[in-house]
Amino acid sequence: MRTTRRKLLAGAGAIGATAYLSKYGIRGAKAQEPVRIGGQGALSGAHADYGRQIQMGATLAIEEINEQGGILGRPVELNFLDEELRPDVATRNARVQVDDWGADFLVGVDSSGSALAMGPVLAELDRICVFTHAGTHRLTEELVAGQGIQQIFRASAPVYQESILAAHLFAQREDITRWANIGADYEYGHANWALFKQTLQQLRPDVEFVAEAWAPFHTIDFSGHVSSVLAANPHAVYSTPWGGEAVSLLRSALVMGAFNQLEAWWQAMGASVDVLEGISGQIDQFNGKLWATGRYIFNWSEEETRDLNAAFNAAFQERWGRFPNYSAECTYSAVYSLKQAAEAAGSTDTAEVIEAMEGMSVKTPAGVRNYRAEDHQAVYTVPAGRVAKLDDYPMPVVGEDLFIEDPKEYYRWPPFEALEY
Amino acid sequence: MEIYLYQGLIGLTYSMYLWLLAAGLSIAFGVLGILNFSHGALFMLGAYLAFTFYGVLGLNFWLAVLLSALSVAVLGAVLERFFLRQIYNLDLPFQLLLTFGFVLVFDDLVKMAWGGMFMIPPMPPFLSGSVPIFGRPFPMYNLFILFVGVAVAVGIWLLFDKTWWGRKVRAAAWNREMGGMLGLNVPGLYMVVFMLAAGLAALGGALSIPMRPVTPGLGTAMIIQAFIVAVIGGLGNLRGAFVGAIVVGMLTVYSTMLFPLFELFLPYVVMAAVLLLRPQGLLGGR
Amino acid sequence: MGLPRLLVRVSLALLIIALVFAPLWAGNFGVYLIMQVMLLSIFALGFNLLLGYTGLLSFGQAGFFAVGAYAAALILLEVPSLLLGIAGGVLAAGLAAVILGYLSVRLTEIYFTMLTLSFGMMIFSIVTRWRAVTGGDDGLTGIPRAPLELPFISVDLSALPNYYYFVLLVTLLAIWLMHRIVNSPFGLTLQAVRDSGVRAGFVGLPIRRYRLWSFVIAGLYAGLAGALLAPLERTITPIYSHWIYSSEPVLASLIGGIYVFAGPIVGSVLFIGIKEVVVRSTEYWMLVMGVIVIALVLGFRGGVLGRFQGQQKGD
Amino acid sequence: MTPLLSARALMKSFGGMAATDRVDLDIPPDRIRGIIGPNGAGKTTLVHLLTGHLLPDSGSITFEAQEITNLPAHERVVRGLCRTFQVVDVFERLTVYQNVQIACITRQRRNLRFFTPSSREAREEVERALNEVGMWEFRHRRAEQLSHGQQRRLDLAVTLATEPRLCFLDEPTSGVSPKERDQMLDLIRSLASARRTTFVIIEHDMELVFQLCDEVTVMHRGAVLAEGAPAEIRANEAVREVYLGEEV
Repeated sequence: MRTTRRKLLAGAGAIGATAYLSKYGIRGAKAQEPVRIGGQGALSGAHADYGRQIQMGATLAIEEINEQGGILGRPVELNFLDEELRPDVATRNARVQVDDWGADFLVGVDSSGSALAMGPVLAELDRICVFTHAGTHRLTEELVAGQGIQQIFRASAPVYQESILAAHLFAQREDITRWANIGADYEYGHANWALFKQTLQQLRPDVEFVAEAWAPFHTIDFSGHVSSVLAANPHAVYSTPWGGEAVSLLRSALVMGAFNQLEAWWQAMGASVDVLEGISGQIDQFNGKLWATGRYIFNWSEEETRDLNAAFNAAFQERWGRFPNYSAECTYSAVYSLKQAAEAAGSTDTAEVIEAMEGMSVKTPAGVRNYRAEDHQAVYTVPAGRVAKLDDYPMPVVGEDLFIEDPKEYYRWPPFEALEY
Repeated sequence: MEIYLYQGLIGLTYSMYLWLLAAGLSIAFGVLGILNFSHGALFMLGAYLAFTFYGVLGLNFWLAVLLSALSVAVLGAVLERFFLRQIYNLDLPFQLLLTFGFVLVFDDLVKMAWGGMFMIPPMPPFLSGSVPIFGRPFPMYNLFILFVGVAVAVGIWLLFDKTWWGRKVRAAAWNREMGGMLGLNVPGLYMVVFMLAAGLAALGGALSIPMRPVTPGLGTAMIIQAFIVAVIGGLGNLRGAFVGAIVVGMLTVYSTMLFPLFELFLPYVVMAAVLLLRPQGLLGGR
Repeated sequence: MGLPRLLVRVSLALLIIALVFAPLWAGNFGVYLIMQVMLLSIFALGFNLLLGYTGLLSFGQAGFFAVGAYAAALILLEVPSLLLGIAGGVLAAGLAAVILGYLSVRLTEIYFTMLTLSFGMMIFSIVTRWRAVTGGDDGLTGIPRAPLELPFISVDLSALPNYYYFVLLVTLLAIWLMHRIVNSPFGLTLQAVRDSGVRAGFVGLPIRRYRLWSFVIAGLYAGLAGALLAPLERTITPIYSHWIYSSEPVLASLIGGIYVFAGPIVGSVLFIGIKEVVVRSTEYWMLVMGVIVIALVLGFRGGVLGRFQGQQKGD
Repeated sequence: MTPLLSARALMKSFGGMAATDRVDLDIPPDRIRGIIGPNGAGKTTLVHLLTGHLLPDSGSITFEAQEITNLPAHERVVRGLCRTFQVVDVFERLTVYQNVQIACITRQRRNLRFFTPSSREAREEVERALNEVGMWEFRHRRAEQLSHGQQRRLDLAVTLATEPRLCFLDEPTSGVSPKERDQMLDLIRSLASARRTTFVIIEHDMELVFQLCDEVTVMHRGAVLAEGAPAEIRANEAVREVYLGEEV
């Protein structure tokens, strides 16, 4: 997919901004016009850390890029809004940022519902949004590949990452034949569980799915969900609530003896920094049975990008005093992807940048991301593994028994079939 | 069989959370005649304050819970004195809207003071274990909540039914003017009653912090639960609220287990059915 | 006394002229905002027929808004005809209002409010759960802004300004209709029911029947606003049926004034305007809105228009 | 003469207490009837039952030879049975004019006109009714802005605008000044002779009833104690003993 021309242009981009400054400096006033990036994420509520991390990632990338001379020699500006995990707010934000503030590009968005709602609006506004958290497979499969909304790109891995990868991982565990689900009671959780079941069923026809409990946003107490699935005597639990709610859920599970009774617990987005910090005090009690992944794991990157990841980690910790979450890395990388694409296209024009970005390959802290031309989904490698306390980190990390698979294996590929669930 | 009993006990815990949440709402409506939309926001404030006292300042858990309930009770006094007192004679929509205004204000004030991030303090060590019940480990903290719920119910019952003060409050609730004629200090009584209601909301919030993340928006999520419970029990009927809490709690945990797809739907169906068939609530007389 | 009639007419005319030329002066985002104001106005006008004119506070109007939006979306996804979609949405909301209204109007005051709240949330639960039809909480996406098929001519509305003119036309029509309704014998009847249900019974009025009429008209208006939203946003999600969304027409009506015809409209302008202004300087718009609501309840229950309300004309 | 309204064995109890205890009552047309009795005698409950504000536990009511026992209030109004309340009840936010107009529109069954201006409806009827009670000059005022005596008269005008055959007035002079009280009595007298309306006045003030009424019913503890012309009632031993004894 990577053409020579694009490689050349990408290389040219890496040479540095000075050449571009001279090239575009001729346009005078126009050159000083900043490149505006509108970002959004949840800044309030039980999942607010993801939005803050998106903001931190975007801010760090933009500060670095501005130091290096900007995009196409133009300084970069960020406008960041609270998405509130509400689709109506997300679309309004997009309109404000593009029509009123004059955004050239958009990044971010936490909730799948918000991302889907933005699709048609992006087509109308004719602006690219690189999504950096929302996980629904429908965003790229239906809206881009199906309906042809070209303005959608996604830097973060979709639900494939936690569901299909998990199925591959646990297919190897002969001792686990009974699975139960504690799902986030919205599309994300339902799609996730469906993909996992579908994949695992094919690999292991002997596996049974014995119980399901669904927890909506703002669940007061997860005890009822934990006890009802444990009552079915599963060998393992598949769990999709995230953020603060994942922490509450794991706490209830711990005290109710889940980690004595079960062989394994899969926490889909358990590699998220807020979750790892939240369970930090109790890591010893999980008996090594807590497994997780994320869309980026700060302590791992493939060979080719290992140094880049180390540098990013250092810069992020220096700037924010925290470890980068996957939403931060994905947004950071999304901004760099936009820079690379815009400079390859030589313009911030939407159609030209789309063309440059399709099939583009970018080196990012998480690994080398390839934006598939068919559905604009970034393909890159993230492992799954056991959550454990390692000496190098102040909190638990996904760091033991890493299961590293080529994304070709666990991504869905076109032509996409609709998922029944 | 045992798993159903175990689940029932979990349900009772959940019921006690709901009871703590709805008790103050019911008291305020029963005595003051005000349906307090901001009750959930007071619950949220209780959670934030308790988190600050316990999780940030490192005070003893009991002290933190107590301080949080007291602080919100004082806030309740301010709200009653300067706002509610002016609207007792207004139509219901205006009363509801005034307290809805509080919801909006508190939600943002909390964000200003504590930021948007969620917070979960550690579980108090002496409540963090479990005891075997029906062959499974049952969380100590759930037992503790059960105990607190019942204790609060008994306490409120004693206070209203067995003390001179409780009788005065009931007289004042029966008829504001009449209470005044009998020489009761009705405004003073009302203020104390609202402090009690606010303090109870905060107590519920404070006790929930080891179990669920403390976040802005918690109030709007909680108030609807409180409405369901209070309506099922009969608005303003305290014993009804206790029964309503048990009904909703049980309904929730058993539907989680048996028909998970209806968990969201059922409480509203019961609420509507009660309103249509017995608007005075399950326990209300005519 | 009210504002001099001439002044009102002149300013109305100027306002309509300004609205007609809005795509020229307001920019894309401005046009979008004006549409939001118009939709909220329709929504709130219907709501206020219930509150201001009939004395019933509903906290479940978002349910009917969502029924209108979803029905319109489902139709438009099948048949690309805008009028059919909008009409279908309005009718579906009306039907829902007949059924739920028949039950709701048996209760009054707080019990009515609580019942409408629970009905609204039932609709929310159904919309969230019935994934095969509603798309669950991801909602329905890709709703087309279908052409307006009229005899001999088909008007393309896919561009935002084109759709704007359609919404403007429908909004003016809806406002004009509501104005006729509240000043009709029927409107007077509702106000009598509001002021005293008992007395209304003793002039011979079957009050539940009129409450139901009012409820259904409010439902139709909510459904119209919802149906118009579907092709505007092109995505519909369950948030539009949540009680939080029901509070928007409540706040708008209260701010504008519930006892004045134009209250909900002016309130919608202020509600969206204030939010827009505040959001730009601080993220704490709810705080500002909350303070405004509290001040209004304590000080100016007539809303901002209440000041101009004089005696009503009776003859 | 066939009675306009008759009740047989009307029972209504609240929490085991009989508020009306097997009441039989006949109201003949075209006379002013008074119903008196001390507080708690069951007068108001009886009127609530007769007008449909409450439904009886048992017994029957007929009006113009038709059974109306369980008919809702608004349908009784349509048949010509109306009332006022002890506590004045008007449409507060509506103007005086609109208050009366609503009764006229309802009688003419024009409530479901959605798109015509209400200002055109029932002009003559409203004007006549307001002139009758002397309230025309206040027609633009909102009802909540009137004095209590004016509200009483408006209440009466609204009631009369339903064109009742039989009209119950529950303590029509309570809370008004002595001067307004006399005006009210004159008004009722003139209305009774000018219209084909039968009035039933519920009062605890005996003197007022004796001045105004042709016939008087005395109630005591939920039952009818005596019935007859004012002079007969004055002379009745039981009434003197029970009623006046308590009153004085």
